[in-house]
Amino acid sequence: MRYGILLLGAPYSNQAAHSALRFARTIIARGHQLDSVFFYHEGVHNAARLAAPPQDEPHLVDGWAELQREHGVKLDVCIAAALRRGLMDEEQAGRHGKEGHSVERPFELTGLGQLVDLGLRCDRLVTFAP
Amino acid sequence: MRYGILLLGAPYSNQAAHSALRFARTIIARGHQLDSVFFYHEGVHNAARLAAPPQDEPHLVDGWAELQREHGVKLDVCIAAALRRGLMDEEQAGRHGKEGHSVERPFELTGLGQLVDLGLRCDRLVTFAP
Amino acid sequence: MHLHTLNQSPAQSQVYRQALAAMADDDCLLLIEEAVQGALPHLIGPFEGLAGRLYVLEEDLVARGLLERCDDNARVVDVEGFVSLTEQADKVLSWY
Amino acid sequence: MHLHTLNQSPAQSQVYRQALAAMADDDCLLLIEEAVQGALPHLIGPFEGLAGRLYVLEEDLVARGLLERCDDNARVVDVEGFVSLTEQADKVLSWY
Amino acid sequence: MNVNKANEGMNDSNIAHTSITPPSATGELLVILGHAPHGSSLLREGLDMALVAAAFGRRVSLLFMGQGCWALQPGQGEGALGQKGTQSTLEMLEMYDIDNIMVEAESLERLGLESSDLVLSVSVVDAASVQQAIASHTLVMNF
Amino acid sequence: MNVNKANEGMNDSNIAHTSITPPSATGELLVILGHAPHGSSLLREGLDMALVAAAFGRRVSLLFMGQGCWALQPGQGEGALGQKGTQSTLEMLEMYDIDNIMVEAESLERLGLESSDLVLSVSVVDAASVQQAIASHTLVMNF
Repeated sequence: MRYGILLLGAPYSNQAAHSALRFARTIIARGHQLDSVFFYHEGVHNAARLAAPPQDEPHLVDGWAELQREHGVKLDVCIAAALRRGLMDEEQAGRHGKEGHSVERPFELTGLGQLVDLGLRCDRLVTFAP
Repeated sequence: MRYGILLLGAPYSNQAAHSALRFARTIIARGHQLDSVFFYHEGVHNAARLAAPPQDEPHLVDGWAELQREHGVKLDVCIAAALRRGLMDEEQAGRHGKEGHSVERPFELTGLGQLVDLGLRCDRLVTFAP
Repeated sequence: MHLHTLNQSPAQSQVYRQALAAMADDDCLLLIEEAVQGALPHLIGPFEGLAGRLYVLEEDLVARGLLERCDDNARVVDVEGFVSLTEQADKVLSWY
Repeated sequence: MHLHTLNQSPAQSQVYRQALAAMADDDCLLLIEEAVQGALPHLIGPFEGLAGRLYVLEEDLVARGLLERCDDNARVVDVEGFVSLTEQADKVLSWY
Repeated sequence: MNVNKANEGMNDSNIAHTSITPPSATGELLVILGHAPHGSSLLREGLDMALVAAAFGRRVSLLFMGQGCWALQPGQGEGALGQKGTQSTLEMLEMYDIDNIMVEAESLERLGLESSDLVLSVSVVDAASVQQAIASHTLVMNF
Repeated sequence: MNVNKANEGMNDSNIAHTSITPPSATGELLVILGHAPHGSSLLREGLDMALVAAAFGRRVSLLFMGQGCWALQPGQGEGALGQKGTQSTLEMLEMYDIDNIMVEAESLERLGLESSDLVLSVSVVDAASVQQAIASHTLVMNF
């Protein structure tokens, strides 16, 4: 089956991101395809490239990136939700006249249309929230 | 009177940051001294220097910076809570071997001891939470 | 006197129970954010014992279109009144 | 069959009411995160009508030290079982 | 909410994909709004999602439940410091042809809201109708 | 939690300040823990705060209420993906001389927890004692 995940919770503040990553890995382990994880609402904080959790805690940002690298899972971040929360890539930083960036590949800033598309294209869309 | 504010809520996800900034401005307008705002838990996201909310919405990060500039309010961010959530200044980025930074002055990364100190030093400590 | 703030609706969250348990006889409760719902006649039930010590934040009522619907037993204060309450209170506790 | 997940404790949040209202007669409810509290004998009340359709996530029970205290009427599934439930369900709704 | 802004990052392949898929006659997407406006941004972000889906030609229905019902209270304004409310977004629903708008009866009653005094023209529905609505839409999303 | 890590950013002036202030005989800081472990990080961050205060020589008391009582349930482990729980932090309380630990009786009862079956040696207190504890501490913080 084709799955999509919608993540609305920020990492390290509540369990949503942990639950979602655990679920994502299990989907794949059972032979399903995970097309994309869409990060929306507080979930955009999962794309923070400068996250540096203590070494004895799960590194969620790296966990998502690994899903992309090893299983081709797309990591789509809602651009409107991200910008207001301080998450932007180099292109957006340029547009907004800011130096530096807080989001980088494999996370991609994109529009909500991608979420609509994901939900309707996949067999199952599962939401994890705060 | 001397006030301190503890902010535990992330901007744009819930009302806590809006309530806290409104309260902060009112304290000062009434002639009190606001020593410091301490950002902890999700509240550390208020220090995201790349925040770019739409122009018709309040810019909370700038709002905090203005308090510092105009009234000398210290903006202290819990370093442990910040690092795991992707918020670090240049010094921490250097230590963690990362390029770029997501927090800059007037926000300062500091330890929880500052919060203890703030709470005991001030006449009133008021918490705003998600 | 201690001031207790509550920011969750009593129709949604049970955290108001903690606030009530922690309130001494002369403590005040200020409803802010979603908790302003607790000042409506339909939802004021849990706070009925607080006559004269129940406050509700005007700006948060106004934003939600609820100012006119407020129960007479809740005292409406604006954010200046909120600060004034914190001046009078020895401590401020936040329930959320 | 639709699968409904709930992640808030029924001792704290009223959101379970929405989940129950939205559940058709053959729908299933899976308790995850703080909602696993709802599988304890003391707190299972709201879910008593769901015999055979009430599931609870084992890993979240174990993390909280609650696996042994689970009510017999809640069916314990691990995260593989969670995925399996989503395979069987036409849709997955998340209440939070 | 500004649909254009929300779509800034949309790539061309996605626009092409949605434009070749004809909207189905009955609801494709049901957005359930269960959180209060002002207190969190979930409701607004759920509405944004609904508007974007409608802008892409999807047939969208809305269902207000629980705390989400407060979005229908008349006379709302901006929040603290001018924090945007949801009223302006609700006014855009008609323009986007979102006209299947439901609110659950028991939620209204628990909150003390009168169905005759809501900002939108909505269908007050019982739990059975909620279940039917869920069954009759391709995709259901909770906000 | 690692106190050293939490204090990384502490500057010298602050350390000097706390070292010249003698700890008072009775409680200076009351930390109220009202959120469940695992589901959110509030409880853990509240405990971190308490440990840091104790490390700086402050006299700290803890009060578990509402969902916070679940921190006292025996047999807890790590969360999803090895997410850290609070048990290891609780075990450090004694080392930091935090020995005034209270739990509210009605909360325990509502959740079905037995006071005889908790991980820490705690005083089960009624609402009046909660109010006294609040009155008798210089600073009260809710987590």
